[in-house]
Amino acid sequence: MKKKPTLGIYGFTGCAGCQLAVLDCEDILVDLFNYVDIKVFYEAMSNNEDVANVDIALVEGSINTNKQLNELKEIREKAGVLVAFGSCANFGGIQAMALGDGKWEQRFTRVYGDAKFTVAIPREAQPIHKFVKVDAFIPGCPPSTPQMLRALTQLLHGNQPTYTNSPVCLECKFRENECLLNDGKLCLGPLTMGGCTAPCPSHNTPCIGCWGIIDEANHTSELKLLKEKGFKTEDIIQRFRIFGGSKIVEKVQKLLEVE
Amino acid sequence: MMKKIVVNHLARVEGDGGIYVEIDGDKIKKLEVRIFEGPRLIEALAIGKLPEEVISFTPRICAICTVSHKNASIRAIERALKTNEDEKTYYARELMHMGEMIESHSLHIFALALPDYLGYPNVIAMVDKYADVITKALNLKKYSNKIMQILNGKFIHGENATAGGFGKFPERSELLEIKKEAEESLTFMCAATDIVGGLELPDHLEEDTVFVCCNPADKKYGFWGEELIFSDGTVLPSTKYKETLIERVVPHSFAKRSLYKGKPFSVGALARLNCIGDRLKGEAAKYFKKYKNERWLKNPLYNNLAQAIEIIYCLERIPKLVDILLKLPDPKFEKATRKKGRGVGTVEAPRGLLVHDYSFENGYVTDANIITPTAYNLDDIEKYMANSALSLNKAGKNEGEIAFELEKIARAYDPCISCATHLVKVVKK
Amino acid sequence: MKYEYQKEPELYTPIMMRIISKRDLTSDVRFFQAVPKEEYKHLNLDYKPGQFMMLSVYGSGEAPFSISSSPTRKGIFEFAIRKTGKLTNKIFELKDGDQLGLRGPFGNGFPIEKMLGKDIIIVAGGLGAAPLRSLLLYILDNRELFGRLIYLYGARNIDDMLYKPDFTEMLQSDQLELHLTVDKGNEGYENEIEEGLVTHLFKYVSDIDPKNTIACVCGPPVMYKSVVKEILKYKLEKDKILLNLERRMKCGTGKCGHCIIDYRYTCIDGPVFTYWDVIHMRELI
Amino acid sequence: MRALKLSKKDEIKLYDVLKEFGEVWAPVPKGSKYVYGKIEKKEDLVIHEECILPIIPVKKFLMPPDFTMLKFTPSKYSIPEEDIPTTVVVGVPACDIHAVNILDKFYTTDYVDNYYMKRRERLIIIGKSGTPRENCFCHKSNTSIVEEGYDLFFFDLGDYYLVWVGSEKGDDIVRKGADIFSEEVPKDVSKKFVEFRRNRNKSYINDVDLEGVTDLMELMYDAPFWDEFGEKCLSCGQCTMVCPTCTCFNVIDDLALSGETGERRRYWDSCMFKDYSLVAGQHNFRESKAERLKLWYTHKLKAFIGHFGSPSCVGCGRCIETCPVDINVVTVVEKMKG
Ligand SMILES: Cc1cc2nc3c(=O)[nH]c(=O)nc-3n(C[C@H](O)[C@H](O)[C@H](O)COP(=O)(O)OP(=O)(O)OC[C@H]3O[C@@H](n4cnc5c(N)ncnc54)[C@H](O)[C@@H]3O)c2cc1C
Ligand code: SF4
Ligand code: SF4
Ligand code: SF4
Repeated sequence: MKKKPTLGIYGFTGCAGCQLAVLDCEDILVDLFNYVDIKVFYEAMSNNEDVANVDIALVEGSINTNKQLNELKEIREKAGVLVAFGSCANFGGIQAMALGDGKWEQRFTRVYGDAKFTVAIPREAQPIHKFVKVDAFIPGCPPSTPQMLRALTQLLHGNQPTYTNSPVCLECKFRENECLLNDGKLCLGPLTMGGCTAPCPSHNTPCIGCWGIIDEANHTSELKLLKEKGFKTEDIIQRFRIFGGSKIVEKVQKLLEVE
Repeated sequence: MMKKIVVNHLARVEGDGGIYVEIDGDKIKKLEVRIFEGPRLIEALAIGKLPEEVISFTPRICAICTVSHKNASIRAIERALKTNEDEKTYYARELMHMGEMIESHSLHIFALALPDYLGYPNVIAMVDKYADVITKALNLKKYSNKIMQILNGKFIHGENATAGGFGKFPERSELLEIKKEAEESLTFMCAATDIVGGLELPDHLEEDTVFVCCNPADKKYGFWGEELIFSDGTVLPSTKYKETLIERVVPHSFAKRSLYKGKPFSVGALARLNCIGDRLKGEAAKYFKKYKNERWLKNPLYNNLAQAIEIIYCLERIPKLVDILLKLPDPKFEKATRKKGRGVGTVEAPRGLLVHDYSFENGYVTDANIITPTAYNLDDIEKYMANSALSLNKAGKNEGEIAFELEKIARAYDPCISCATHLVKVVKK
Repeated sequence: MKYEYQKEPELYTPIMMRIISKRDLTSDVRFFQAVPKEEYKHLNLDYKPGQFMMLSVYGSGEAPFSISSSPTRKGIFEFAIRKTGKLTNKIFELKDGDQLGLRGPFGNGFPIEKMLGKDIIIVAGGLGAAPLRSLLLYILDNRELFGRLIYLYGARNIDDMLYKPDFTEMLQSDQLELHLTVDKGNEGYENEIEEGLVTHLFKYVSDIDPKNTIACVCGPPVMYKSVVKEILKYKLEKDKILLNLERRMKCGTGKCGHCIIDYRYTCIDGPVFTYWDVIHMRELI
Repeated sequence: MRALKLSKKDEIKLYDVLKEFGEVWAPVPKGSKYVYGKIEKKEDLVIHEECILPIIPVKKFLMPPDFTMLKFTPSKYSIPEEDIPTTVVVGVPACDIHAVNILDKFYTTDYVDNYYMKRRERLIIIGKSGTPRENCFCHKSNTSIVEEGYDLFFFDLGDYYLVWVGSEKGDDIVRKGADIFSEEVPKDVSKKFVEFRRNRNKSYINDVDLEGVTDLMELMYDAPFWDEFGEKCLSCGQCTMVCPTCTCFNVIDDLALSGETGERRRYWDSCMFKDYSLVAGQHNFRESKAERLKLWYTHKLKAFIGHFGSPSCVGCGRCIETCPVDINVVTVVEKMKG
């Protein structure tokens, strides 16, 4: 019999939703455990190896402490293919929404006072690619089941996962929704990587961008459009930032320059 | 002889944590549940945001309690900005909450805790021997995910529910499907409750404690209310959470702990059943009567059984909710009438009392406080762990065996580590 | 509307071939020989030089590849494939005997009928030597049907030159006038291979009869403009300059849209276009 | 071609007749718009007075947004067995029928696309001429009248519909519904019909001038306004999704977890996306948004004439209604005309 591919699922700072999304694949969960040799998956099993030598490592969460950083480096060393799994790992997630504003210490003090850390030195949230080479990424907050299974299957069979380089609007139109932008709502669909099947606009609620910013996002034009619709510049930029993480930092700079 | 027990990674819990214990003879020198999750500073990030933004991102605190966070933040914001809650909206939110309760409890019972008691490393390893139970349990979990998907848009982190109502109410056909499956799942869940009820639970850790949960209106069972109810009989308005559940800072630790009258307390399914379980009706009441005993008040390991009974409660409640929803017309979206004010939203997350508390000025958040159940439970978790470690040590158990039992306690509480935004426990070496 | 269906082989359903041999041409280009499996032997898979096929690898997708073999050597399909991404990585993992899906042939190919009796100039750059090899072999196998044969080939460097042993051997042949060059570094091959861009080889091309000559060009996108400029110096008629182009393709049948240029589909109306087309259609080169 | 009468009082019986032929689909409201939805009760089959242009046009029946084109194992690719129901779409406006005619040509030229053919053969189109909407400009794109491509076509002439029979299938329907489709067309029908047409022609609001746009496309190819549009474009791809004559697709392979089987999916793509013309080695033939917009407008206003004799814009106005930043046939033509 062919050797089973080995898999490690690691979680850093985040909501653990990406790991949970794996457990949410109820239909194939048993198959998954049978087909793959899962070495690490803290959320689901107790016989874990600390950091294991694996063919594929799925890394969830952003890096928020130096302890995590060291562990990430070890995971990198021991992984064949390292995958940034979900929005936090990919661009920092919501905890990175204020990245680059220089006020992290201030926020930290607000929540934790002046106490000192000793076991782990906290740091501002960063996506994993800031520290190690990432071979593939699966976007999503959390990744949708079909998208995740597709990517995982591709990885397990030695393929690069196909990544959706089209905005949410594509799937929004597949689902025959009226465009919320035209309805005066602050929808981030055009700026956001697709693959989620547009659940939010399909429920009349605007996309908030949780899948992360798509390569070609035209923030300048969307900002202008939303201003015409009566939104305030600060509000729009704030919204861009909530799920923009590390990807929006430079763009915001440019947007503000134009303003 | 000095024993050191270190569990580097707490497994089968949500988030990244560990346990560190030093036992010296009959004394615990140090016992810490450590949380390695980095600080996310969600409350600080909430400042300056608009209500709908807070409702979108605070549920990202935790994937498994996402709906509870959503409902808590919505309740807080609607109270702060004086939005009326329409009847249909109210019940749809309740239905959505049930989805999360079942999902979280079933995941916890079947996939995370049961392997402990039956001696397996994970749920999948149990498949050979317990194929039927596992298949049905996975179906139940899938079903509960479907409820959340239909009501909230996605299983995890949906955006459909927000302050003022829903983007889209479920279709009739979807509701009927939800109802049908609830009725079908009930038999399985009753049988499964007997499996959980039949497990032998060790008594070496037992000690009395206080339980607290939300007090639903009209003496009903339920998952939210404007009051807190304690197992000692006290009832208080939930806005008084701060004065009652006093937060304190532990030296060398960033875990803000809370004490009730100077003592640790527990929240969660067991707390709810201990405080308001006598309000249950139907099958849930039958099972509650069948299994409730004195030890429930002092042994957290009964939490799993309490969760099982709560799933029965939900499965019985869902068809009724569906019937109500089918009768009500889709309401218009309710607009907030104020831009300023403070509101506290208390709900029962699967793991217990969850508080969201926001203040607004000009429509933007000026202050935010979120306290999660795991933060409330932490002192009690450590208390029971200390009891357990001491008695097991006395009984001559080795480090590995003690560690396993301690992990079991942690898992009984189903701690949700990413949830515990306050919880960055730091240990000096 | 008449409801007439496309006959067998169905347009989008690949048939299966087996790899019978492979060898490395350069560090990232590999040469494959494949034959259709027995059950497909009855199908007519005739093709023309310049046509391409859609190759599929199990579970890894499909992409267009020029046929590098000549129809004169029947039964075996040859491809020269560069490893550049998802599908081609997988193709490189294939071993002898492994299966490969195939659809086609597609595209117009070179207009052989119009080329008969003519002098032919072939200009290849890089991987462009793959489709042009088909034409080259075809002409060599039917040598008497064509006039002069001039072949200019430029690669980035010595290691990137496709079919290098074949070409260096052909340098001795009296069947064609062959000139090779590399952009940089011809150490060890100073006698056979020049240094400089492929356009620089035109200095060897003389005594061209513009009425009776056809030029065929294939190479990377950046190469066409400069090569065409050189060819135009010989006063060739615009429809006698043939360019084999590349575009993104998903179907090969003019339906997926990706290869469209103005109103023409590269997969149907191309990949061989004339310089006349270039003048009339924007975006071609 | 035959014309019959369907009295409005019999309209309610139409559903039962059509149901005999397959699933009945018609515009149903969704938010402030319409979509083609499956009709389950006869009361839900509403024939509207004005032209209804559902968000996604008839093409969704002929080429679904996302479907499995092949199943495969390591040694065989095969077309999945699928049961495609016969679908009767009711209330299709003339422009959309023109679009179907264009699709018919497109999918059968050079090669026949069997996936299309299978669905086309099972599609019954019941057209309806209605009052033009704000953005309609089919009177300018020569698509306001349709001569072929439908099975039945309805005109609202007051208390009855005049029903043209356009195909054998259409004929089968009127025979089946003999008790509601009457051969006895009122005497004044021609007068009423002419009146209807005249009123309809007068009620257009959008008066975009398409005169000479084909040549203008060529002349204005390098005009700077394309870059202005490029800067505005959100690349959301909505225009291509809603346009009844956009057909581009992508193909992707999915394996089952075990790796033992898999399927090849085909789903709509858009030329507004960056990867559309990207090839190996990262060379992109249409790097900028302006280049991609030009491609689309070339295709809508010019290129198809070369291929099929008419442009591929049928004047439905969907792009006008949909594009959030107002890049559409009208604004582009206005720019071209200076
Ligand atoms: C007519 C024609 C003939 C070709 N002949 C050859 C040949 O003989 N040898 C060779 O090595 N390559 C040839 N190519 C290029 C070859 O198709 C690409 O190298 C190949 O598609 C890369 O696929 P990939 O999955 O490995 O790369 P990725 O970059 O992962 O590509 C992903 C997808 O993009 C599309 N794509 C990417 N590049 C191209 C491209 N250049 N052309 C069309 N679609 C592309 C494909 O649909 C592919 O499935 C030819 C292309 C065309 C159009
Ligand atoms: S609603 Fe949002 S996602 Fe949908 S098309 Fe409009 S902008 Fe795009
Ligand atoms: S917020 Fe946007 S990206 Fe996230 S799931 Fe909703 S539609 Fe998709
Ligand atoms: S280009 Fe616009 S108006 Fe013309 S057919 Fe397409 S969507 Fe309709």
